[in-house]
Amino acid sequence: MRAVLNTGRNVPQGVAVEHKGSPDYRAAVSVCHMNPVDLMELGSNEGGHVALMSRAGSVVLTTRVAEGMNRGEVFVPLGPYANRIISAETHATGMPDFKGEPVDVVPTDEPVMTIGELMESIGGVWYDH
Amino acid sequence: MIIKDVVCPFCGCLCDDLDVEVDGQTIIKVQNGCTLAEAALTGNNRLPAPIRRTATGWEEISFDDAIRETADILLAADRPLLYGWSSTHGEAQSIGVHIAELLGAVIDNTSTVCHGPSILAIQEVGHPGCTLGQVKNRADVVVYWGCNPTEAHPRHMSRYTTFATGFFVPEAQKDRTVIVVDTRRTESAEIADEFIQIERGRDYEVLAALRAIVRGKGSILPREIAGIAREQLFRVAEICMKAKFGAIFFGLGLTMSSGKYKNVRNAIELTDELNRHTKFTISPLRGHGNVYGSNEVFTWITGYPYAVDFARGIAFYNPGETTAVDILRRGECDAALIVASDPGAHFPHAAAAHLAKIPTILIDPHRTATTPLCRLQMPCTMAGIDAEGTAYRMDGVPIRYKKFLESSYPDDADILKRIHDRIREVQGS
Amino acid sequence: MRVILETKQRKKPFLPIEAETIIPRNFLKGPALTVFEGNKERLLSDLFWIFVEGTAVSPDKVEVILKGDTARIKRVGEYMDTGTIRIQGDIGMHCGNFMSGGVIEISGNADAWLGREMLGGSIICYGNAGHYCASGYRGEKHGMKGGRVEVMGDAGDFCAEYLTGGEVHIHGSCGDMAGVEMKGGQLIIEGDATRPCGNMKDGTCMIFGTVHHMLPTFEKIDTKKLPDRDGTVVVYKGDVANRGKGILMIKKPLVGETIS
Amino acid sequence: MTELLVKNACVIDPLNKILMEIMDIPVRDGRIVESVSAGADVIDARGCLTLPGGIDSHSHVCGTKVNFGRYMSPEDMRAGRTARRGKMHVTSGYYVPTTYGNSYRYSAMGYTTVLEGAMAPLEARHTHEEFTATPHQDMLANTLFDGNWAIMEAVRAKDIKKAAAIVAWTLSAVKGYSIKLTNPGGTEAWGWGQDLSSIHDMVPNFNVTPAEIITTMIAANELLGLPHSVHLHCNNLGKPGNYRTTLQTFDLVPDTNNGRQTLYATHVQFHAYGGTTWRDISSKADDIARAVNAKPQIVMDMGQIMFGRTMTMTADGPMEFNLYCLHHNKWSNHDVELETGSGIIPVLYSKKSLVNCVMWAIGLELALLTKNPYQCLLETDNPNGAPFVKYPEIIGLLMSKRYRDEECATLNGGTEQRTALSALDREMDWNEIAIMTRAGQAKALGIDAQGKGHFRTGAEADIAIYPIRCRDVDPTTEYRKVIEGFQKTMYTIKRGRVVARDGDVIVEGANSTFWVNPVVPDDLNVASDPEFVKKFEEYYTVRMGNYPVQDVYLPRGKCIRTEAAL
Repeated sequence: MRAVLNTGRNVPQGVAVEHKGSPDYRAAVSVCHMNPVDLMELGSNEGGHVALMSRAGSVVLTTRVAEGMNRGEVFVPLGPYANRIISAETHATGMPDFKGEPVDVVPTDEPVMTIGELMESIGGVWYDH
Repeated sequence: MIIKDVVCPFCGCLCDDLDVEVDGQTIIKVQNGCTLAEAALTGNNRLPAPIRRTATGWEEISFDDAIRETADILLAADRPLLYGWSSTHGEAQSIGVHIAELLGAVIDNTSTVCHGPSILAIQEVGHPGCTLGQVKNRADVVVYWGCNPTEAHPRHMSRYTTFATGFFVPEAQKDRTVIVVDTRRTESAEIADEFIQIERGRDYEVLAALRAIVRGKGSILPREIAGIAREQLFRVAEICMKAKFGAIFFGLGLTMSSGKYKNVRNAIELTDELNRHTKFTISPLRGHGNVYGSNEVFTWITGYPYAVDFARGIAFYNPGETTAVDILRRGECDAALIVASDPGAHFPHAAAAHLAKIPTILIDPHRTATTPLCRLQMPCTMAGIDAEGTAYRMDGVPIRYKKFLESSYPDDADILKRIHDRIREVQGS
Repeated sequence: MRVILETKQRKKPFLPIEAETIIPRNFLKGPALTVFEGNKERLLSDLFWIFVEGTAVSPDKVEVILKGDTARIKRVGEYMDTGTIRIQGDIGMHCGNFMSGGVIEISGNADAWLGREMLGGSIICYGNAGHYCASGYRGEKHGMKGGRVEVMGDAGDFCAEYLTGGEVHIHGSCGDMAGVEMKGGQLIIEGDATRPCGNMKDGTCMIFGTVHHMLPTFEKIDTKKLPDRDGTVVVYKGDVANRGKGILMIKKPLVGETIS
Repeated sequence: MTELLVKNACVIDPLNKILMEIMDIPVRDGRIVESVSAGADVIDARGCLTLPGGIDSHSHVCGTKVNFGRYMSPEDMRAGRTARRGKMHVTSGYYVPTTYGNSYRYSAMGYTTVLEGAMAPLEARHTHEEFTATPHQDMLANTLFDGNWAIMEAVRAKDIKKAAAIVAWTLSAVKGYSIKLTNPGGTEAWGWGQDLSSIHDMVPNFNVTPAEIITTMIAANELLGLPHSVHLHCNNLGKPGNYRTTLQTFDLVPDTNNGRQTLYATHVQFHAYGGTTWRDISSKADDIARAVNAKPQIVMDMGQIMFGRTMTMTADGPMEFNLYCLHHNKWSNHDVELETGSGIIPVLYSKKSLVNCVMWAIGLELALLTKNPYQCLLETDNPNGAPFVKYPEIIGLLMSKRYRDEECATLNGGTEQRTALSALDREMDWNEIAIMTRAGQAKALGIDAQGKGHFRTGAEADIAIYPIRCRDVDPTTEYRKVIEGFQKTMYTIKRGRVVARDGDVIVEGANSTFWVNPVVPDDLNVASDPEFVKKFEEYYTVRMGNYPVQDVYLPRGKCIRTEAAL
């Protein structure tokens, strides 16, 4: 399904943002909020995984139904998962296209990566104490 | 023991009426704060000591070694990037600017991925704004454009606008008309008197249309603009022109959508037009606790609110060239110092990936998504909890964070001062 | 006199180079100039192989040729008033800014702010131009004031922002908001454009490709036939959200889409 | 123990009646003393003009409004850039320089004390932070009370004691120095987008008039015995025909303080316009000067404009919006809840504009027509009229009729009929200039008692040595030399330490902030008045506990305690 990506803050993300190692941060930001009809047409159901693909990359997220969501739009809270599919192009204004990025939404049963795996995929070395 | 009037360090509202119950060095209860405040104040799993990456993993090192290594890395670089600054206090920020000046580095704060475009717009047409108390006491029309305060600034409506009783607005909900403009029916839209659903990325056209209506040129407008019927725009323009005191608040819906700062510029020019009819103000909903503080500190020292490049010995400013995301995307910087922010989580991965390729130092109390990308991290105090200092609210009002816990961690201003002195000493200046 | 500068291999090839000293006039006194690599000052000879052929009495006879990996060399031709610069590859940002005379030819692509705040002279770029082509600086009331910028390929967003005078001719398409805040001069776009000429106060803009998301605040005043162009153009006056007196001519208004 | 001896200086010290005497100035530990030991460092002034450190009694250099002026004009920041050099940090900005830019340029001109023209109490912390980043001048802050709700209620109740108590609490809370009224009442009316057109108009919802606010605040000021008088920016700034408002305001001013003036009227040039519209605007400097000559209890400053680009920034929100409607340039506005407002807009004063030429002439006329130089000080309301770096040119204009005539020749033709400048041939002498740039300010601000603005024994050793030999220079003809001489000192000494030499600052600075703590009897302390606290907590968006500026913001604060006559 072709959709437009919107990212931004929400309360679960805000609550967990100071504890990035915690599971509830991962739960809060690795979610793709979708319109219920879109989700149904995708043949997936809430809690199922979808892969979002854009010009910048692809990421696997857990789906969740959001009432006010328009059709053809998806909302992912700002965080490492959303930033995997946002391009660094800033139109010479310094601000990347955090909203309005066209994405392909495909149901999948791939696992959702941990933040450690995400960071290690771009050259990081996870530290846990 | 209850400490009264604590200042919450989390978001731009900088609520300063929190009561925090403390037992010894642990926080038991936070009253009057929103859920974000409680999370920000109570979380406490900080790094025990500075850590450095080794060939096989990580090792703990002393602050002295970490500081010396940081200074040496930054001195050896030809184009170091100093990024972040928004969740710490003014004193640390000004030392950071002086470090950048010594090194000939590029320094930028988190406005670059938040309200940087609003600053660009203000630099083109100015900023007719006011402090939040003016809105609380007078506003009978409040417009939330492209923002969702219930999620990002939970107490904004109850402390300053929709539900706040003011001197001239005794019954808030009856006397205030709330208009929400967003691409989707957000929680904030539920409580609005008027909800305008706008097509994504077309704010510029709608704001231009409103300006034309307020100038009396509405007749040339087509029937529908960006999915909004012309009649609704006429009605909203009428409400605004008849207001006694109107206040527009805008968020990342304007700054992040296509057109970026031009959307904000059009919103400001709409406010200018409305000021010819009645009193109207416009204010950005700044995200971080002290991002406005970093803009103020950068401005009085270098002249520019963010994205300042000292490479040529003078302060040079050009968002799109000297902003952190662009410098990382082009791979220009050969060392980075990240303070009080998390580009690992909040930058596009193509930009964040460059941090892993160069020696990056992180000064942050928690383990964050930038930790894996950096070579060395130093934990420090948290402004507003065990460190005091100046923070600037989203409307520019300076408030001082309270320090209500003792801490074994050094203040990030002390760490930065030692780095600064070490650099000066090596440079022999 | 012809000066050929060929880039040398660099230890850190991604560092930007600021080379505002590379203007024809400076080479009259010989090539002992300095440029900045990151925050370090370098001799020109550190970064370029320098070949000088012939001599020149006056700067207008000096031709500078840049070869090799020049994509990250910024501010070439700043405040240039005469002479010629030919860039055989791509060129970095701010190429030819504040230029008042002379000619710059770019065979490859140009990065952002090509010809910023130009006063005269001409720039021709055979590849694509980046964002803010022929525009102004942050907070300034005037962008390009004179001279000529011609881009054979496409241009990025905010092309010719604050255009005050002179001529900008984009043969390809423009990104978002071409000609925004225009207050004079002439902008010609052969290809497509999105939301052109917002807040236009004056000057003329002609777009012969397709216009997407035409702004609703332009008043259609005429359709006419241009002498050297086939078909007719629709003429708009705007932007009436401002005190718009600019002229915007569009070749193919997409029915429906442009109106909404 | 540091000792310094400034040898053979040609001293002008008006407060001590010293006029061009060649003498030595012995200094120990930052103070002027009778004599010093042989081991003292020696500076040979080579007979050059030596004055007390310059004092600027009305300048917008620090605070939220000024920083907003920098924040919104990168094009001006780009216009005044200097690199880091020696002890000097990077500076940016021409008409609104960064804090270090202000500090170095003031130091190069020999200025060692500056009063920040307007500080909103709610945002005082910002002003004090910028004071510490303006290291080479001792700073004072004018505290805005023009739209203060609590004050207006006290004024309505005609309760001078209550007004004094509110001023006392606010000044000690925000570490302010003096009372500043900007368009009194008008900034509150601007809360609804309106303005007041006369000092007898009612402020909406508070029904007090500017006249009542001004008289009550003058009375409260004298009751508290503050070192400085009320500092007033009159109503109707910049409106043709506003000289009547100014004269009416001057008539309100009682002569109740024999130590100093009871009203400091600032940038009076902007308030001395005749005519009814921009087309027939004319100079009323002679009426204003005649009123001031007749009222020793009034001191004013010129508010001189100079041609070129600058930035107007003032707490007078409505005036700046009117300017915006004229100029269509970028306009900023920042109302401060329950207290005041502010507005910012860049302007260009052009010789082609008849209005600007008349404004330029009015400033000079005011100075030349005021008999006593202590009553008309040299200021440009920096940066509103012009950046302070243009003070030397104004000195040149005041000292040389020829320079004035040369400038008048280049102005808009119509200036002759609208002003009387060309008819005035008074030429100020060195002593009068010394009064108008330091001695007058010291007396008006009441900081001569703090050892500022003179060389009496025990005074602070702020010394400016200019490369001018008064006897060899005829300022009436060689005004170029005068201007160059005043632009760059040979030495600027602050508290006994050489801070700047030949225009370059050579040390890291350490300035102090003067603030006033008016002591009032306990029954008048508003902090313990439940009514005041209740209203504060209800209508402000900041808790009363978080409002006061903590001492940490004044590392070298100098507190002046005054006893209220209550």
